Amino acid sequence: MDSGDTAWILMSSALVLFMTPGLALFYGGMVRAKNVLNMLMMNFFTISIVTVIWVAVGYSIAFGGDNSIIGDFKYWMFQDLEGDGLLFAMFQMTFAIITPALISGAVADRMKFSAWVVFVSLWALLVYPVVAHWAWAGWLGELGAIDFAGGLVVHINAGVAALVLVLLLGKRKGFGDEAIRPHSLPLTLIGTGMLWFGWFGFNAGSAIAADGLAVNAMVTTQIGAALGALGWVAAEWRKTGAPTTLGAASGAIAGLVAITPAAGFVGPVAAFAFGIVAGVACYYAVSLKFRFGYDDSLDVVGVHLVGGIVGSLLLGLLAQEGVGGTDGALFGNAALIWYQLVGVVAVLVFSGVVTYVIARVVEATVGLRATDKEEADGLDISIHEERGYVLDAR
Amino acid sequence: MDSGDTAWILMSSALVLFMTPGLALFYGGMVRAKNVLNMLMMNFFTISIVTVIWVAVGYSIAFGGDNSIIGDFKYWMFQDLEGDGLLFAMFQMTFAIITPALISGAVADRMKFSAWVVFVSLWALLVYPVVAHWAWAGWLGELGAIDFAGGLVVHINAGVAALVLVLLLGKRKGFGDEAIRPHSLPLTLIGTGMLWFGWFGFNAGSAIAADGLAVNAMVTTQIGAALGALGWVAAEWRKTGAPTTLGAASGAIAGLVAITPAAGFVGPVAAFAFGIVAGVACYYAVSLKFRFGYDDSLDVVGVHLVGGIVGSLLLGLLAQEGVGGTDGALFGNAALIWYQLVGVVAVLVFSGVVTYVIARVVEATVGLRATDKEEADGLDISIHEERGYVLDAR
Amino acid sequence: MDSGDTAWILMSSALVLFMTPGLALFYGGMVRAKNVLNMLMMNFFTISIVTVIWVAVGYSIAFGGDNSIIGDFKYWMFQDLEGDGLLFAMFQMTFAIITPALISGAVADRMKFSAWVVFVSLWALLVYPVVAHWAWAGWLGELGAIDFAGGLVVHINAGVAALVLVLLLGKRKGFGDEAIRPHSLPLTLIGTGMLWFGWFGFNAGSAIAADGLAVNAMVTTQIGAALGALGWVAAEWRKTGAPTTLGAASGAIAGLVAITPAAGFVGPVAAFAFGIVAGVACYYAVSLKFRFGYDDSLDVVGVHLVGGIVGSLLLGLLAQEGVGGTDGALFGNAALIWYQLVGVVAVLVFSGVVTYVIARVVEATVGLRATDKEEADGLDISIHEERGYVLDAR
Amino acid sequence: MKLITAFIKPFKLDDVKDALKAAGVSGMTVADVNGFGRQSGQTEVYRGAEYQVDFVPKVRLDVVVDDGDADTIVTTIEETARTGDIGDGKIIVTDAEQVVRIRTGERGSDAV
Amino acid sequence: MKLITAFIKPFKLDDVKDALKAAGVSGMTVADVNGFGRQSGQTEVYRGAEYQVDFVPKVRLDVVVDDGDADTIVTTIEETARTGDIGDGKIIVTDAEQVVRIRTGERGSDAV
Amino acid sequence: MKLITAFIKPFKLDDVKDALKAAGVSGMTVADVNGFGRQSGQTEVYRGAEYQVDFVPKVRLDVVVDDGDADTIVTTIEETARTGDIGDGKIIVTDAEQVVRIRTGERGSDAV
Ligand SMILES: Nc1ncnc2c1ncn2[C@@H]1O[C@H](COP(=O)(O)OP(=O)(O)O)[C@@H](O)[C@H]1O
Ligand SMILES: Nc1ncnc2c1ncn2[C@@H]1O[C@H](COP(=O)(O)OP(=O)(O)O)[C@@H](O)[C@H]1O
Ligand SMILES: Nc1ncnc2c1ncn2[C@@H]1O[C@H](COP(=O)(O)OP(=O)(O)O)[C@@H](O)[C@H]1O
Repeated sequence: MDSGDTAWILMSSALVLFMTPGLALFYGGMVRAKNVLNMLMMNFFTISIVTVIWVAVGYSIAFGGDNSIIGDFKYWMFQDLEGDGLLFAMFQMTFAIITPALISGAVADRMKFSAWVVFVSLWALLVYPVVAHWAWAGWLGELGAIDFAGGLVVHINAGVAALVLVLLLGKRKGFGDEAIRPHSLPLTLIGTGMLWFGWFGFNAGSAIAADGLAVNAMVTTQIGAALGALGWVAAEWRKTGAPTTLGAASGAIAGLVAITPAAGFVGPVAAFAFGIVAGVACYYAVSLKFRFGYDDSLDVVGVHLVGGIVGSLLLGLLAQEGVGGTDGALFGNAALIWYQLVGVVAVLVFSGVVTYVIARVVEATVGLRATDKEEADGLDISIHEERGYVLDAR
Repeated sequence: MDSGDTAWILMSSALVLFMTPGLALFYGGMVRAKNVLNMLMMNFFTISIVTVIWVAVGYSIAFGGDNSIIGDFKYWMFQDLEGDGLLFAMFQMTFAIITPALISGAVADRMKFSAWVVFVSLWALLVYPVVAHWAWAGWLGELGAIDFAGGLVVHINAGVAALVLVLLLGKRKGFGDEAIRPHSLPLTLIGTGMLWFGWFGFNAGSAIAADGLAVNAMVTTQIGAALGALGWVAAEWRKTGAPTTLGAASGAIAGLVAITPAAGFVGPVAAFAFGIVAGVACYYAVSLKFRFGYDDSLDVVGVHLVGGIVGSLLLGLLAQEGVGGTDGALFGNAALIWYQLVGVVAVLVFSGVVTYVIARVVEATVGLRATDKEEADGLDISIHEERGYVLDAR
Repeated sequence: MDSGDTAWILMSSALVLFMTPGLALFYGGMVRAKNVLNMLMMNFFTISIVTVIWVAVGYSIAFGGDNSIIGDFKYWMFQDLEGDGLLFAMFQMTFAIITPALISGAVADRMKFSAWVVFVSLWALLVYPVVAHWAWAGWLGELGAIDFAGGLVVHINAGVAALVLVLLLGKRKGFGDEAIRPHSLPLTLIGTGMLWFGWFGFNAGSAIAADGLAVNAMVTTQIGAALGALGWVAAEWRKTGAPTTLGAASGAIAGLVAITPAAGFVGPVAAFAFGIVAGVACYYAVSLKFRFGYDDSLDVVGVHLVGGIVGSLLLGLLAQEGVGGTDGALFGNAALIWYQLVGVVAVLVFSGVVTYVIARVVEATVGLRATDKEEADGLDISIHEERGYVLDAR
Repeated sequence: MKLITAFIKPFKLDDVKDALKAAGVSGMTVADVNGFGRQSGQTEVYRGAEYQVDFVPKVRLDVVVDDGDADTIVTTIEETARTGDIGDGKIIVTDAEQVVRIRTGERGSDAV
Repeated sequence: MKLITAFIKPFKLDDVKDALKAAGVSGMTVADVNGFGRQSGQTEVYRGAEYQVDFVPKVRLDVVVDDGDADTIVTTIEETARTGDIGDGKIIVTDAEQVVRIRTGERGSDAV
Repeated sequence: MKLITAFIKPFKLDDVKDALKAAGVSGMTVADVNGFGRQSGQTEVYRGAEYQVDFVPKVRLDVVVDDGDADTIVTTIEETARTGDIGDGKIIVTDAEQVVRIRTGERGSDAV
C-alpha cells in the first residue's frame, strides 16, 4: 500500500471506531432517561473488551492461517504484524467492536451489566472471528458468497444474535402495554450523524485502497442511506400520516445496512434499489416484534437482521462485474443468489446456535436479567450508581 | 488524481456530508424545545432529497457539457462517471446538500413540512445546479469571478433564498414581542464543532488535491473561523457587556462563511481580515431583522447572505496571485472587484427570483405555513407526532 | 511529503482541532447545568485566542531558529511558510490550542471569564511554545528525552498549570460538603467519543507521514484508550461496586494521555501496560483532591498530570528501538528513564513557575475569581447572560 | 389570603403573566406539568408504533393574593387563558392561612 | 371540593392513572419532583467520590374531586401506588374552596 | 396538619434541607419552578437581542407537618433561606385535612 492508501485506511479506521460512540448515542437517545447511561456504557465498554480480545487472539482466529473453517493463533497479541498487516488488523478491529455493540440495542433496559460483559467477551471470541473468517478468509468466500463490508459478518450476525438473546431475556415490564418512548431524539440524531459519517470509512474503507472502488463504495453508501430514509419515511407518512425524525434516522441506518455487503459490487443506480427496499422492508419489519411478542427493544432484528438479509440477497441479484468483479443473477450469474443464500443461512445457524449456548452459560452463571426493582428504578442508578441528567438550577 | 489526492477528497466528501447533521444540531439547539425535531428533520430529509436529485440530474446540470449558461443531461443517474469523475460528483453532492439545508434555519418554527419537501426538491433542481454551473463551469467563472468553495454558490445563494422565503412566509407568533430563546445551546455547540471540523473538508477539499493549496485553504479556514468568533464576541462584549457562547459560535460560522470563497486565493494574513470583518459585520447584521421586521428565525440572512457578500467582495480586494493565481484590487487588479460584484448581483437576482417563483408555486399548491394551532403546540407533536425530549423518571 | 502524507496530516489537523469542541463537551457535561455554557465558552474561545497567538508568534517561538532554549520570530505571522512547512505549523496549532483548553476543567464554576481570556493569552504565549520548543526542537530532545505526541508538552504541562491555578483560585462553594454532580453524562460521552476519535490524529498524525509508524501509533492509541477504561472501571467496580460510565470515559482519557508520549515508541503489547497502569493510577489519583483539599473541579491534575507522568516514565522503561528508534531501560538503555525524568521535572518546574507568575498578574489586574453571587446564580446567566437549557413546552 | 392554582396551556403563559401584572399581582410561581383530562392526549409515533399519550404539557401557576382580590384574579386568569378549545385547564382556590416573605419576615397581606 | 395531592413512585404513575380513570376521575395533573424521606437516598458515584443523594425522583399528582368522592379517590391512589416498600409516598388532602373550568367558566362541582 | 409550601432560591436548598432535618422533619418534596416577583428577571442576550426574562429559577418545597410544629418549621425555613437580597421567596401555609402514608395506610399525624 502506498501512502495514499495508507492515509485512507488510517482515516477509515478512525471513522469506523467513531461509529461505536455514535451507535451508543443513537441507541442512548431511544431508551428512557433512567437507562441512558446503561446503554452508553454497554457500548463504550464493548470497545474495551473487544480491543483486548481482538488483539489477543480474535484477529488471528479471523485472518490467520489457511484453513477454510477457522484461523489459527499465529498473530496472537498482534505478533509479527507491522505496516500494512498491522493496519489491516486495526481496520478490522473496528468492525469486530461495532458488531457486538449492535446487539446492545436489543437488550436495552433490562440486562444485567455483568452479564453483558461476559456475554460480549465470549461472543467476540467465539462468534465474530469465525464468521469473519468464513466470509473473508474461508469457505464462504471460497464458495463464491460475497460480502463487501459486512452484511453477513456484521449485520446478520449481530441481528440473529440479538433475536436469540431477547428470546431468552424476556420482555421489558410494560412492553406492549405502555408507551415506552425515546427520551431524547436529538441524542439519537447526533448518533445518526456520526454513524452515517463513519459508515463512509466502513464501506469505502473496505476497498483497502484509495481508488475507484473506494469511490464507488462511498457513492453507493450515500445513496443507500439517503434512499433508506426516503423509503421508510414515505412508508410511514402514508400509513400513519406523520413523517417522523426517528423514521428518517432508522431508514437511513436500514439503507446503510443493506448497502454494506454491496457497496463495492454494485453501481449508483442499483444502490437506489438497496436503499428504498431496505427502508420500506425494515419499516414493516420493526412491527413484527409486537405481532410475535419478542421484545427487541431498539429493533436490532428489524433493522440489522432484516436489512442485512435484504442487502445480501439483493446483491445476489444486482451485483455487476464491471464494478466489483462479480455478476449477479440479473446479469446472468444465477449462482450468486444461491451462494448468498448459503451465506445467510450459514450465519443464521452458526451465530444463532453459538449465541444461544453462550447466553445459556451466562444465564446459568452470572444470570442474564436485572431484578424487577433495578428495572423499575432504572439501570443507571441501580447498577451504575449514576444519573444521566441533573438539570436543576442548583 | 493519485491515491493521496483520492484519499483526501474521499475524506473531504465525508467531512462535508457530516456538516449537514452538524447544521441540523446547530440550528436545532436554537429553536424552542417544541420544534427541535422539525428542525432536525428538515435538515436530515434534505440529505435524502438532494441525493436523489443530484444523482438523477443535478450534477449533470451543474457540471455537464460546454454551455456557459447551463449544463446538460449527459451524466444523468451518474451515467459514465467513474474514478476521479465520480469522486468529484460525490464531493460536489455534499455541497448541493448543505446549501438548501442552510435555508431551513430561516423558516424555523412555522413552515409546513410538506411544503419544505416540495420547496427543497424544486430548489435543488432549479436553483442550485444553475448557480454552481455559472460559478464553477460557466459564464461567471469565464468572466473572471472567483469562488473557491462556495461564497456565491453556497452562502449568498442560500442566504438570498432564505430572505425571499421568510418574506412570503411571515413572522412567527411572538416575534419581536416575546423572548424566543434557544432551548439547548450545548446542542448548538455540538453542531458548531461538527461544522467547523467539516468545513476543513469543504474548503481544503476544494483544492481537489492533497497539496499546498489545500494546506493554504485549511490554514485560512482556521483563521477565518477563529477571528470570526473573536470579532463577534468583541463587538457584543463591548455593546451588551456579555461575551456569549452563541456569539462565539455564530461568529465562527460567520468567519467560515466569509473565508469560503477565498480560502485558496488568499494567505494567512489576509484571512485575519476576512474573519474579523465578517464577525463584526454579521453581529450587526443579525439585528436588521428586528429593524426591518422580517423574521429570519435563525439568521440565515444575517450570517450567510451578509457573510457571503463580505467574503466575496473582500476577495476582490485581497486575492493574491501567489496563492491561487489571481490578484485582487489591492494588488493591482481592480477588475476582480468588479467581477466579484457581478457574481454577487447575478446570484442575488437569479436565486432571489427563482426562489420567489418556487415559493409561490408551493404556496398555491400545498401551502407554505403550518396552522396557528400547530405552531402553538409545536411542530414536533403536530406534524411529526414525536416529542424531542421525555425526561421524566418513569 | 507526498500527497498521501499530506492527506493524512491535513486530516490529522482536522481531527485534532475537533478534539477541542470534544473536550468542551466532555467537560461541559460534568459541570452543573448553571455553568455549562461557561465551560463550553472557555474552550471555544481558547481556539480563537490561541489561533491568533500561534500564527502571530507562537509557532515561531516553538519551532523557529536553532537555539535550544527558545525559538525566534522568523515565522511571525506564518511568514515564509508554505507547503509542508505550513502544514506542520497548522498541525501543531491544533496542539497549541487544546493544551490550554485542558486547563479549563480545573477552574470550572468559579473563574472570571475575563481572567480566563487574559490567562490563556499569556500562557499560550509564554508557556506552551517554550515547552514545545524544549521537547521537540530544543535541549530536552537533544538531551535524549522523548515525547512522541505530547506527554510532556501537552499533558504534564497543562496538568501542572491546572494545579497551580486552582491553588490560587480556591475551592468552589460546597466543595467537599455537597454532591456537585455532572449535569449531563450523555454530553460527556459525546465529548469522549470526539476525543477518542480525534486522538488518532493527535498520535498517529504525529508520525508526520502515512506510514508504518503512524499505523503503530494508531494501534497503540486504541489499546491505550481501551485498557485505560478497563483499568479504571475494574478498580472502581472492585472498590465501590459500581462500574460507572464516567469511569469508563475517564479511564479512556487517562489511557490516551499515558500512551500519548509513547505511541510511536512502543508496540501493541507494551501499550496494554500504559493503558491499564494509567487507568488504575488515575482512578486513585482523582481522590487526592479531597485528601489534600485543592479543588481541581474536573480532575485535570488527576488525569492529565498523573497520566502524563505515568506515560512519560513508563516510556523510559518500555521504549523499543524496533518501533521508534530508541530503547528504554527494560531493553538495556537505562539512561532513557533518567532523560524522561529530567523532562518531567523541567516541565513541572518551568510550567509551574511561569503559570504562577501569570496567574498572579491576572489576579492583580482583572482578578481571578467570580463573585459569590455570580457563583451561586451560575456563571452562565451571570457572566454570559445566557441559559444552557430552556426546556419548557412554551 | 388565597392560593390560586391554575393549570393552563403553555403558550398562554405570557399573556396570563402580563394580565396578572396589569391586575396588580406582584408575584407568581410557575412550573412545567403534564395534564390529563377531557382533552384527548396526542398520538405519538415511534418506529411505526402509535401510542396514545394521555398526558399533555401544561403550565402550573401558583399565586397568593389577598382574600379580596381572589375573585378578580381568578377572572383575569380565566379570561386570558381561555381559547375556547378543550384543554384550557382549571383554576383551584384554596385558603392560605399564612404567608411569609422570607427576605423581611413580613407576614400576611404585607408578604404577598 | 377537595384537592388531593400525592407523591408517588414514578413507575407507579401509569397504574395510578388507570385506576383513577376507572374510578371516574376525569382529570389530573402530574409533575416531576424529588422527594426526601425515610427512604434513604441512593448512593451516586462520580469519579470515585461516593455521594449520598438524599432526594429521590417522585411524581406529584394533583387531582380535585367532589367532597363526596375524596375518600374513595384517596383509597384508590393508596392501593394502587402501594408496593409495601419504604418510599411509597404520601397523600395530602386540602380543601378547595373554588374550582373553575377555564374553557366554559363553570364553577364548583361542574368544573371538576 | 399543615402543608407548608416555600419558594426559595435554588442554591439555598441544601441548607434548608439540613435545617429541616435538624428540626426533626422526616420528609419533604421539592420541585424546580420559575418565579416572578419583585426581583427583576435577568437580561439574557441571544445574538445581540437582549431579552428581559421575568422568570427566575426557584425551588418549590412542600412539607406537611403537625399543626403544633408549623410555626417552628416556618421559622426554620425563613431563617435558613434568607439572604436578605430581593427574591428570597415566600412561605405559604395551608391546612391539610388529611395525610396518608401510602406504604402503611397510616393517617394523620402518624403519616407525616
Ligand atoms: N380533576 C382535575 N384535577 C386536577 N387537574 C385537572 C383536573 N381536571 C383537569 N385538570 C387539568 O386541566 C387540564 C385540562 O382539562 P381538560 O379536561 O382536558 O379540559 P378542560 O379544562 O377544557 O375541561 C388537564 O390537562 C389537567 O392538567
Ligand atoms: N412530611 C412530608 N412532607 C412532604 N412530603 C413528604 C413528607 N414525607 C414524605 N414525603 C414524600 O413522600 C416520599 C416518601 O416518603 P418516605 O418517608 O421516604 O417513605 P414512606 O412514604 O414509605 O414513609 C418522599 O420521598 C417525599 O416525596
Ligand atoms: N404572590 C405570589 N404568589 C406566588 N409566588 C410568589 C408570589 N410573590 C412572590 N412569589 C415567589 O417568590 C419569589 C420571590 O419573590 P420576589 O417578589 O421576587 O422577592 P421577595 O420574596 O424578596 O419579595 C418569586 O420569584 C416567586 O417564586
